[in-house]
Amino acid sequence: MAARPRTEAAVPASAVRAPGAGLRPSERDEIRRRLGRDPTAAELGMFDVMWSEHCAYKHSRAVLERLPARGPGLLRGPGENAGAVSVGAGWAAVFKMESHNHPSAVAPYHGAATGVGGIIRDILAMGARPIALLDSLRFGPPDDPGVARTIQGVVAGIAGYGNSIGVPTVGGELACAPCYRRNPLVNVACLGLVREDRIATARAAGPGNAVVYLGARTGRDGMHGAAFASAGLAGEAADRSAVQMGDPFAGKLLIEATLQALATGAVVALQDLGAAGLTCALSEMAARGGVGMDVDLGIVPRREDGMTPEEVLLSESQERMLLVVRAGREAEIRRIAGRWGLAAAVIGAITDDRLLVIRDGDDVVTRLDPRHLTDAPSYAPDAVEPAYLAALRGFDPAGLAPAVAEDALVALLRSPGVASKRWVYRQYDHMIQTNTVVPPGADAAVLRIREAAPRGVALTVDGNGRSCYLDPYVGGVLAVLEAAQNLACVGASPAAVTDCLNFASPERPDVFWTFRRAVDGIAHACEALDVPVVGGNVSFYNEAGEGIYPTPVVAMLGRLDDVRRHAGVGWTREGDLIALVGCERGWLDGSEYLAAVHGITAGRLREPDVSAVVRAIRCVREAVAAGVVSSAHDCSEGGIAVALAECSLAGGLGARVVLDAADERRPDEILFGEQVGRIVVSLRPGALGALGDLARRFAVPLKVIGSVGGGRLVVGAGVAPSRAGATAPGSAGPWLDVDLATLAAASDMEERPA
Amino acid sequence: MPTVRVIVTLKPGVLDAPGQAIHKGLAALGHAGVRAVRAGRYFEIELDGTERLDDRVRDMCEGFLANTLIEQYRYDIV
Amino acid sequence: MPTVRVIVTLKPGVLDAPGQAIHKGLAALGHAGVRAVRAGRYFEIELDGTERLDDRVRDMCEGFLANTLIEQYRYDIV
Amino acid sequence: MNIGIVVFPGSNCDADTYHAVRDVLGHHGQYVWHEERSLAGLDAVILPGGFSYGDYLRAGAIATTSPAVRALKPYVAGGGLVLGICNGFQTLLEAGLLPGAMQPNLSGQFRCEFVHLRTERADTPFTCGLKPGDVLRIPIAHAEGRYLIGPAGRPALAAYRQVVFRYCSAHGDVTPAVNPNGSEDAIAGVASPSGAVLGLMPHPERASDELVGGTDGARIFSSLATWIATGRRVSMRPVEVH
Ligand SMILES: Nc1ncnc2c1ncn2[C@@H]1O[C@H](COP(=O)(O)OP(=O)(O)O)[C@@H](O)[C@H]1O
Ligand SMILES: [Mg+2]
Repeated sequence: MAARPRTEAAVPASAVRAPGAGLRPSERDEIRRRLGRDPTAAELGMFDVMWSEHCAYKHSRAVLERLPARGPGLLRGPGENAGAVSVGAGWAAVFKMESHNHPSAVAPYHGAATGVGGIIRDILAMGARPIALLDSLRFGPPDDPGVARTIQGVVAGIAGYGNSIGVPTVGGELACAPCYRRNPLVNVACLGLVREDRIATARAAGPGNAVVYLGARTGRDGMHGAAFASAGLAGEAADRSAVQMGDPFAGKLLIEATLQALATGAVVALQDLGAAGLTCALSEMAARGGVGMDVDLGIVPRREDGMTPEEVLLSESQERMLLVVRAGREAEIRRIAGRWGLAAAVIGAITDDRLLVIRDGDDVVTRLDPRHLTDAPSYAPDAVEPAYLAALRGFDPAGLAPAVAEDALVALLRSPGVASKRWVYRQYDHMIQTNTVVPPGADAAVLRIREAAPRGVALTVDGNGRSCYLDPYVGGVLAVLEAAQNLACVGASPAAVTDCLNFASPERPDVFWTFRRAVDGIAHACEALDVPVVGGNVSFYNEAGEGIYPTPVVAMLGRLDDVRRHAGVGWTREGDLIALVGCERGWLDGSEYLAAVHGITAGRLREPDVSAVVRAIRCVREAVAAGVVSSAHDCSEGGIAVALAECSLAGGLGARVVLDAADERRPDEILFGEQVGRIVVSLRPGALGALGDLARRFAVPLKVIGSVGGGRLVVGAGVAPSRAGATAPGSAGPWLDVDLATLAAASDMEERPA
Repeated sequence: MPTVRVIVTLKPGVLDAPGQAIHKGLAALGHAGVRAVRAGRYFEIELDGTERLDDRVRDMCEGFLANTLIEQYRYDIV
Repeated sequence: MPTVRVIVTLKPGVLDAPGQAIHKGLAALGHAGVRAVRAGRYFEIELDGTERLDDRVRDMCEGFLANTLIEQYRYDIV
Repeated sequence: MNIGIVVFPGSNCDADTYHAVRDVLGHHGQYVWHEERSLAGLDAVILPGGFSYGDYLRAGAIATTSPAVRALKPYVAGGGLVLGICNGFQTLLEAGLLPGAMQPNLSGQFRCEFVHLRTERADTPFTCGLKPGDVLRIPIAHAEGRYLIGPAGRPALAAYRQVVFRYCSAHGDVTPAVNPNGSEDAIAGVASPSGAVLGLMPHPERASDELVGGTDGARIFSSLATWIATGRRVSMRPVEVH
């Protein structure tokens, strides 16, 4: 069967164990049945990795079927190395996200760096030039020195690889919670660009064609080799096997060499050598194409002497690709490799017998139907609602003493998930390739597509583990809607989703229940938005320490018909009106306010009215694209108060805002309550009519809540202000009256330890 | 006041991309006869006190200066 | 087959920012009693032949491995 | 007009520079592979940003071993103009074509952000369209941009007016707070005494388009174009000022 989102196992298969140690007895029986004989040790090792959760997503496959893989402009869905959608003028965007959690836990710099390298090559395998990266990160509390080092290492690793290969990192997210202390999450998404008629495939074809190895040489990376013979504890050895060293220099050369090789027209198919190395690429490419292959491992370029055939087959050395090249044109590929200083070798040929024959010189290592390796068994684990949920849902914030609003706002702005991420993205080259129209710092990044001018794309990545912990279904819905909402704020409409599903062990029924519910939520919201899920990745067994929150992360790609028509977060002009588009109320349950100010993670999440949120999203996108509004920013963590503070900080302008205090709601709920579908916009007073028309057209609530100006953010309760601007806050005095410098100091993490 | 000199290098078998690049650079400069180059990091640490020196240095190396999954270290005290 | 071990450090007087950062990192981890840290680079070079060894190594260092405007080097041959 | 952009393995701003020179400014640019031994016929040579050869020794160090960089000295001696941007600047320092050395940023981190530059010298081929004191807003993107010259080199640098750009505030004030990497004397760009060779850490090619990054960087490329088009020559005997 075709390749699917690849799962990352907490402990990758490695030769530390006896070959086949990861296989269940029933799986060993199945292998014997399929082969009609006992597998050799080498074959057991191959089945072990190919049938690992790592490669075979055996616990998730059935659930992932629920994700919609249809939508306007879809060119390639799941099944190839990455999905592709049209961005117009004959150009395709290729999009994929992957996790590198466990490697980043044990070697933050190299783990994160190779995470970038790995996802880049999935995009490259589609024939696309990588044009943007996004990173979604989760860590423990940063005041722990060990965590701080991990954070620094991961960010430096992403920077070290991404900056060097010249692909801009244009956005991401970062949040901290104790459950990630020993199990950080490092998810990286990549976007590539390719002409629609040049999208490459990983289906091997054409008996007689050459199987060509291209890239860095093969060493004993990602496995327990003789070099590591002094391995101590099993745990350490397993960790060691997860550390692969990346070489961004070779990665950059590989990008250029591969794209040049594709441009010759001599390449029939290609795939990156990632998890399970040659074993995976050979068997998947052969199985996909329904052909056989005959290869000789003896020819594979090596970095070390004395590697066994098994080691060559399973090595996860970085910066390598496998190409199927038209017979007779191998020399062209060799020449290109030579020019870029990379190794290239014809290691075999395509055959017409549907058999994968792997030799080591004169010895046959294996001869089997590659589909035996790629069609792993699939499981439907038990799913039981976790017991903790009932207790958490019973929590009622009504009993809580409200905090002083100003202190709470400052505390929220200081919380690592809400604080400005400038300290992160200033370490990333986010401008290289000179297409970044809206750099990181806004709700989504915007890139121009020169080749399809004036079109552009927008990118965002969103996930909220705390929400998913409290209600995985709602959390899944929220991740997708928030992503779409972020795109709308910059003027883009959703085009494609890729996801990374980070969970603990699927073999635990309560965990598996959360996985299923989260996928349901993502599927539902994607259907409501009519956006396809073009690929993704599952990372199970994230349970070092206490076990992480269920953490699905969604990356979304948007289209802009005219990239010049975008908006940013910040207020742009004194005297502009401030309006709230969409639903008016938020709730404290499960909010950042509860977590950051009161230290509580509990409550019952309200299921959003998905169709109402989708209408609000479409309304705002229209308003931005039509130039009706000057800025747009959604209310996410920290509610409307934090959103207003961010608009003020980004624009360097204050605001006076009056919020409706009807229904005797608590001020902290009005200020800090959260719900998706609430977007703050600013506009010239004269544009209010046009915005009102749009709101009516999409049947979306619209309310003017204040005006831009001054050097302070003043928020009070009262009746709605007149058209001319905000009325003075209510008689009791404003809830908030803060100068921008105070807000900036709180939000700026620069001067604090990471 | 003792000074510790620590050298951290990659374990054998771990890809040493800097070493390879430097090797090529030396060759391009005309330095024939270079068989191999390995790159590493060096630290000179001045310490107070002379107690438990080895323990302290090992702690620094294993907990901070080297990632012992992929790197090895050695030191001498002068 | 001789192996040359080269250590390159900043000249005295050139601010060693990486060394200072490591010093701070060690302190944050609770390593009291560290007076100073200097950071440098280390190279292990396997050479063919034993002729003019010192000349060859000095050439490599001055022309390539060290930037002698700000760095100094020392080596030993084993 | 024929402007060569040298491509090293690991260059990654070559295409951006090419784009700025050709598409945005309308001048002819061509890529020059690092194995090229002669630069004859080029009106100017640009060493673009990136991580040549992985920057594995010191930034720009390994690039000095390439034929194209070795060809620079005779090229400059023959009146050629050379602009090194970021990694290109680092390479010019390592090759000894400009004085000084680079160290890692004081922050120890890569920095990608807009900075302001004060023009200190407007009589070079690259700044002839500017006035002394002009402030440009151009991004930096580097991990090793802390320029050092040291007491031995400082007098000559001053005597030959080799500092072309300094990091400054939006208003042109040179203060430690706006020095992004700890460079000595806030130096962001240095020229050879004649002005024929300029190295600078910020990326003018990233500020050559209104939609992306503004157009302050384009003023450097258009200065160069004007210089070449009007047939100006650098004086090979620069005047020492005291
Ligand atoms: N790890 C990161 N890497 C790069 N950019 C980041 C990272 N984390 C956050 N950002 C950027 O900071 C800005 C704010 O992020 P976030 O608060 O998550 O936005 P939102 O709430 O709109 O999703 C965004 O532009 C985002 O791309
Ligand atoms: Mg947002």
